[in-house]
Amino acid sequence: MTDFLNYLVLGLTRGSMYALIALGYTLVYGVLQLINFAHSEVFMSGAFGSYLIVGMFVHDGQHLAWWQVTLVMFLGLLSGALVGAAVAWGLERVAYRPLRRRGAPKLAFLISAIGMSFFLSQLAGKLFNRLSQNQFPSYFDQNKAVFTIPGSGATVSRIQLIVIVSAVIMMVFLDRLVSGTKLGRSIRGVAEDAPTAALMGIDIDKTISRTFIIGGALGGAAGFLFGTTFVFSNIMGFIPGVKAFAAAVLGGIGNIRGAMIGGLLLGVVENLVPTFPWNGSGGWIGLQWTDVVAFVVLVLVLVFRPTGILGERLGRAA
Amino acid sequence: MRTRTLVNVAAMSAVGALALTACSNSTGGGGLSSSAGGGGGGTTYTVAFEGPLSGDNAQLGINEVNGVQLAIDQANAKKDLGFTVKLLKADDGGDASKAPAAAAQVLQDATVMGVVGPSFSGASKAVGKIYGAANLTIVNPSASNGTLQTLGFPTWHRVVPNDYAEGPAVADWMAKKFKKVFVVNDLSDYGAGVAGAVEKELKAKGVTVQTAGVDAKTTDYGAISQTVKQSGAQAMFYGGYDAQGALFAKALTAVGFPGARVAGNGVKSSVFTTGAGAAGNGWYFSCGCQDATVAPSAKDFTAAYTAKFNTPPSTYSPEAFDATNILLAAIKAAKAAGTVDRKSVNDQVSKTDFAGITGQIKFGPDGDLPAGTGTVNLYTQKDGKIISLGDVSKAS
Amino acid sequence: MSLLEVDDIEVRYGAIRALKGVTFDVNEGEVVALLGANGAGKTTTQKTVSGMLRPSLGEIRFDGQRIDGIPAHQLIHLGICHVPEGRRVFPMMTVAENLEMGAFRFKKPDSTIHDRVIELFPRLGERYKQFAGTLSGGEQQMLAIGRALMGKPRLLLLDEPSMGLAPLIIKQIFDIVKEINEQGVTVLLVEQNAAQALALADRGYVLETGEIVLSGTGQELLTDDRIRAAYLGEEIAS
Amino acid sequence: MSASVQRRPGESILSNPLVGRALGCLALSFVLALMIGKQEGTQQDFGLAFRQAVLGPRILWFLLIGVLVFVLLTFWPRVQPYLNRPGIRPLAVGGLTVVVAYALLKWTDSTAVSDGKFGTLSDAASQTGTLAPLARTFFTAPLPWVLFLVAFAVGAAAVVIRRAVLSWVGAAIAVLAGVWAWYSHSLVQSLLGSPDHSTGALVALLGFLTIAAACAATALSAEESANTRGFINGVFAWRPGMPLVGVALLLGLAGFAIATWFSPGNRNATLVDTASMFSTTGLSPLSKAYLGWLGYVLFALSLALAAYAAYRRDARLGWGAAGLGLVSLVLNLVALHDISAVGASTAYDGATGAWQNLGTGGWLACATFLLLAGAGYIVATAGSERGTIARTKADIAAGIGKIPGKSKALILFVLAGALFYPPMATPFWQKVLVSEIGIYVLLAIGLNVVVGWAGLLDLGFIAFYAIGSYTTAYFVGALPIQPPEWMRLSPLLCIPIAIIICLIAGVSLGAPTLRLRGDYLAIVTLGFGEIIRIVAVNNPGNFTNGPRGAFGIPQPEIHLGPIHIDWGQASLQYWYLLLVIVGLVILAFNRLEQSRLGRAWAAIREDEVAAQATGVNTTRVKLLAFAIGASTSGVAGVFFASQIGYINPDNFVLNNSILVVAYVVFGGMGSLPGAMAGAAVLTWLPEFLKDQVPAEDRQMWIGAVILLMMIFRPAGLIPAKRRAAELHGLDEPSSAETTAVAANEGMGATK
Repeated sequence: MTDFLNYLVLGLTRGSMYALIALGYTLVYGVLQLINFAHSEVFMSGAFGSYLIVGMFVHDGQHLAWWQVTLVMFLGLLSGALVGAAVAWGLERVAYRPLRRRGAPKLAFLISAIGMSFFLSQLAGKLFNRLSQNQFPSYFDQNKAVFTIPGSGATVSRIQLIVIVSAVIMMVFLDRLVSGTKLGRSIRGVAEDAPTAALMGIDIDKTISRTFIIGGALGGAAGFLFGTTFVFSNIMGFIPGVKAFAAAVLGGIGNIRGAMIGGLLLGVVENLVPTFPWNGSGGWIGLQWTDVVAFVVLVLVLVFRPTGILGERLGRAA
Repeated sequence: MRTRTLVNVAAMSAVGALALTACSNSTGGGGLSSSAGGGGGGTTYTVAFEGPLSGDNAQLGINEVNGVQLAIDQANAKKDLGFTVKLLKADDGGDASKAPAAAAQVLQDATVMGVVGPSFSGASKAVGKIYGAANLTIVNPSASNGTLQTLGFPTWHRVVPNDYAEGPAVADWMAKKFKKVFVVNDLSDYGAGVAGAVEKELKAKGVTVQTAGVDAKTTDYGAISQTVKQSGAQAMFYGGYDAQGALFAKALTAVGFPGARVAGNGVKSSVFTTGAGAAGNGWYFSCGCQDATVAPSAKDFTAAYTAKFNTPPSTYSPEAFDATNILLAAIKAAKAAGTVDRKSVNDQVSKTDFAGITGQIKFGPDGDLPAGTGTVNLYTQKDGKIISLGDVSKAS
Repeated sequence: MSLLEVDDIEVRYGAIRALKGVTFDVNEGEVVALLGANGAGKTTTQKTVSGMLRPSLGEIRFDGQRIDGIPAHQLIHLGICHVPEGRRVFPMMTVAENLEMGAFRFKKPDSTIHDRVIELFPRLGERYKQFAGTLSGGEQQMLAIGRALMGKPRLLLLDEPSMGLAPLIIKQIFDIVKEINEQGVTVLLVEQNAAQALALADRGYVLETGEIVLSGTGQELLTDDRIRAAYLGEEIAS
Repeated sequence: MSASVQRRPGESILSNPLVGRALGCLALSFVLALMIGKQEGTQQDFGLAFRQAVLGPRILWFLLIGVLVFVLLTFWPRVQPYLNRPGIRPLAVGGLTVVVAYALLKWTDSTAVSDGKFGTLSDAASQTGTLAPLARTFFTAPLPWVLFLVAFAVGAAAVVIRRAVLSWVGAAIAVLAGVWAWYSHSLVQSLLGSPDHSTGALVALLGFLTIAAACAATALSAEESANTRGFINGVFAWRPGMPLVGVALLLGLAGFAIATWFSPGNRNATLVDTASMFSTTGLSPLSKAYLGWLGYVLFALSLALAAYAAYRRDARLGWGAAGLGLVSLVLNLVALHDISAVGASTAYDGATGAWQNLGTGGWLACATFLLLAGAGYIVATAGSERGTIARTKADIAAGIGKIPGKSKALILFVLAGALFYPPMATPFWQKVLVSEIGIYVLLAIGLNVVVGWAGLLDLGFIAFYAIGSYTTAYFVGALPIQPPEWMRLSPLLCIPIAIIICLIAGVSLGAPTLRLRGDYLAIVTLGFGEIIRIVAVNNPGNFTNGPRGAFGIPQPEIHLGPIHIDWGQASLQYWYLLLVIVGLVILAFNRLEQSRLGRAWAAIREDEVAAQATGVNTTRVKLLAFAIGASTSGVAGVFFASQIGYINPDNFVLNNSILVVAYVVFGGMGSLPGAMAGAAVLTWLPEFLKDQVPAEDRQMWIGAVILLMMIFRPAGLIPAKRRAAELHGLDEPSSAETTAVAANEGMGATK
């Protein structure tokens, strides 16, 4: 039980990062019906951007008080979100809007996004470095257990708590934003029927830009969380990007709550692989099959629910 | 509008096509007689480097090519070779399928007298024959897969110890101390090789072994660390590289794994010690090498490298530096003996007995470091520094 | 000066000229009908007026101000509200949200207009919390019109409000359009259902392959032989 | 109701289009500053590279570029009418070519004097006392650039002002500059004593000649605006086959008069030299005659015959020309074989067999004869056009109607290139052709069926490539698990088996998933691709040998009665094998596209529901697309495995799947030539960039190229006709006057 809960916490930590990134895919899919392949680089730039800012205030081996840590965390999330939003905005301007103007076929967007993705990740590598293990300074003991889950020995560490809590806060914030504000309504309007939304006085271009900005901010913040928890590099985006894309589809692409659920579910499934009963010494489904398990779950869900767990909501069900 | 774009495309492709033919050439040897007029003074030979200079593994290639560049620049600056040396960089992206083209690029330059590389075992397997057929000598700084020496590549040499040499030695040591071991590998050619060798030897000694593989591209080692801890193993062996090892070390500490941590030489580097920090303290490393951070020549190397490239030497930079110096010495020896061609250089390389910064280097008949000469040493990280514990077979 | 003046506009889709110099005007307080067969350019005309399409030649003036080339989302601030062909309600939003979308141009929806819309269409009040996608065709049409009214139109563009609806519902809808017009909203109506449209309209224009071929008051057109033959399906003895 | 709110565009400063454009230009120049240069971050100082890039004075240059672009864009509408004038486009192309030749291309590959760039050669050359003064002057730093700028400026002025005097002056300067460059370069080469492996000087000469031609066109043209397409059509329509004859004339002159035929010890042996070199050897009399006089005669004869046939539009003469061309081609090949075999028998330059140490000359001659034979064939099949079509100049200019022989001529050009370019290329390019370009072209052809024709986004295509490769590895016995002895096959025999296995794999992946639409299918196929790779890595049942891969896959060989062909390490043999495979696949797929199945694919791509309604069994048709694409990929896998001889799971990563999709879309979805061109260009580009930008930055530049390409040409390099129609409506492509742009441009790409 203890072990199971430990894995569950690990899964939730990873899953909340997936969910934050998946939201970026899903939001853009909602308004454009396109997979934004370059979103993984938005995530990556969030990590680099927040490092540049955070690195100015703290350095390795510092031990800060809890309120200082909170402050730095907030600063990191904010700077990650800002950089992510800026990159996502630029991305839309350069790789999407001109193609929209020209009425390009759907796959052309995919390819321009792939081009952008190559470009951004390699530019980051050129500007900063191509090392695969850049680390944020360690200014507090990340692994200190904050509390023990009652009834078992499973613990939640500081960093896990920070990741899960900040992800949840951002997701709740986004959910409110989309369902309750005028901006949210314009996004939903464009997602459901863009020409008609324009007739209501919604500026489609602006709305799309803002959608990218919101998704980029979440992705950038996730980049900071990811970098703080693990490491960051110019090619860090690819794998989490693919996973988050899968998570978005799993939940029902275009569906915001679906992306959250899909992300958490995928993270948990991946981390629960070691607890499978047939996993053991010489067992068949060892850790090296994690990705296979994740994709099989995805395929099974899609075979039985062809539009994902929650179905499409934000985008129109064409 | 349309015609204009058509013309533009046509123009672009015309320029492209011209660029393609820009290298059109009669097949065959290529190149010019060694005493060319024009500008350059004296004879020029070329040392080629083949490895990943772009793509996801570019960092490794950059580490190595910097080492090669440094060796060449130092040799040219000293002016005691009697010839000038140039560097040809052939980028294979670390990809076995792109390696043959990179090899062709190396081979078509007749002044190339030797290759440092390819960085990866996969690429080495793809081009070993091609270089061999052209008599071009290979001095490999980093492809440590334990089967390479058995594949019959005629001109192949390697300055790093092979995985299989150190695997059994460290497994013997572990079998003396632990009864239950968890072996983790990174699913790479190298990692799977060394982990497999360790696993085999441990099992032969009657140790309970559990295994798992974690893709080298993973950054999250939470689940595997939890699994290792849960298994109740007394020790963990990691077959993989330093950057991932550092992440793994942190994650193991985070879950509080109580057992010993052991790793192969792929992990033993400054990347690991800086990356893992305190979590790396207490790790053991096996390595068929001398301690590169102690030897005085290595200190000079580190200083020169840092001054030139603005960053300290990293994984396999010293090995590439040594490999290049071996090549340069061989070309010099071939020149002294009369003829400098690919075959004579290869013969000289095979006869190498070279004191490099990574140790004394001599090649066996299969091109590998002979099994007996390199004693496998045990190292451990203490207070953020790697210190030697001496011969692993004698270590307690 | 008319409220809307369309002056010799030409609209192209690629190489195809969909409108070849269309001129007409709509006076304040009128109902004007645009008639014509499928593909004659009615919807294109309306889309051009509402800013969804940009004319390649010609001018459109609203209240004396040039509006051609201004995108749709800005035009609505002048009070031009368009009920597009096929209703196009937001299916995954509730009726209430759809109505709110109609008032998007205001910081806050005007509650008096909201109440008036519910008064006009009591059915919308009944279905208030339901997803618009689950409404029947007639209800969706009502919602679309109600939604447009939320934007306080001076000029209401109605595109085929009768399409695919039962005759009884059509009559209901035309009655409501009349009521709206009587409350002071100018209406530009596109219809294939010529008889009903002309009964309602003050004036009408007939489009054929992108050109206006006929115009007149509703009554004149209703009695015109050509109209009767082409759109009312009556045999004309000649 | 209430009064209107007045809001017009351009209210805030930022929404002013001019300000926006200025900011955009500056931002782009800023990004350019980040992209160009040597800066590279370090672990110690993370922000170092960024500061180097943007805080030094160099940033000013880039910002200046930004300002220039802004000015250009702002005044573009005023400039544009001038751009339609005759001469302006060739002027631009010529200028660009010269810049490329000066700045990028290698002027010498002599490693003794340069690292391959123009600047270094010029340093060495300008200090070499033994070089003729004129040539030395040429290599003195800014002079060639100054002359180029003068020629370009005079040409530009001529185009704008349209004064004949200026035009002729410009043309004269350009010709002079070109000849000077050529002369200086060849002097340096002869001084170096090695043959010229580079064509940088040739490119420069061509560029200058283009500029000269532009000037001449300006002087001669009576019309105010140029019509390039009309001109090209006019050329092709004048006499079918004549353009081929013209190109053949140029190639033949180069081949017979200038180029190296045989180069032992890297000699520059033209045909004359070669003939005298072999006068005393045991060359067969036929080959001796060919080198001595027969070659020239055949060239002259077939050229004259083809030209006359084309001029007279005489079918019988056309057949004659075709026959003569083919006979000459065969004789030429015989002669080439003979001289290389004789050369090899004396072990010149380490040659071990026939076809070694050949220069470019013989191959150019081969291409010449092929083109002449093709010209004859076109004349023969085009028939007498004079009576049948009364064609006006205007019709031709507008491209109305089919231009006879145009597509055949293009195919022949491509064929001549495919057959006779590779032997002239360096070993490096030969290897790239077979191990990268060729394989990916094959993969792109396969994926084009799935993505382009059936409209299914497949992000796991490389899985079938992997299956094909591992199938080969198994059946040749290179895997830990060995097949029974009787099942061991030679690699070529694995092709049918790989096709069958990939068909099965395609169907079994497709069957459960094909009812998913678009993006869901994409992620499922992506997952499938990853699963296959992970299985290969994890090595269940010790089948795949895990990350160590399969080593020792034998080279293909054919032993059929008296025929023994053994593919060794030589790239060229693989190239011709690949040509045969690709050719067969193209033929088959061409039929397929026109077939009922092809129409069914088009139908489901455009509207699946409607397709179903008309009786198309959509699931079956989609499955077929999947399976056919998969089997093509399997063939590529077999070829790859046996050519490299070693495979490991790293060859089959997700990135490669994504790249193949990018190739297909980049080239033009649904267009067979497009998909091939896309794959060829994008696999060629990284290898080309190798020498032009730092290796580490290659992918960044590739990303930028892909991005720009998609922005400016979203339908791809060579868009499919059917696809173009889907995009633009069924009529003519949208013209400049099109202004009816929906305010919701491109919204909801789903229709």
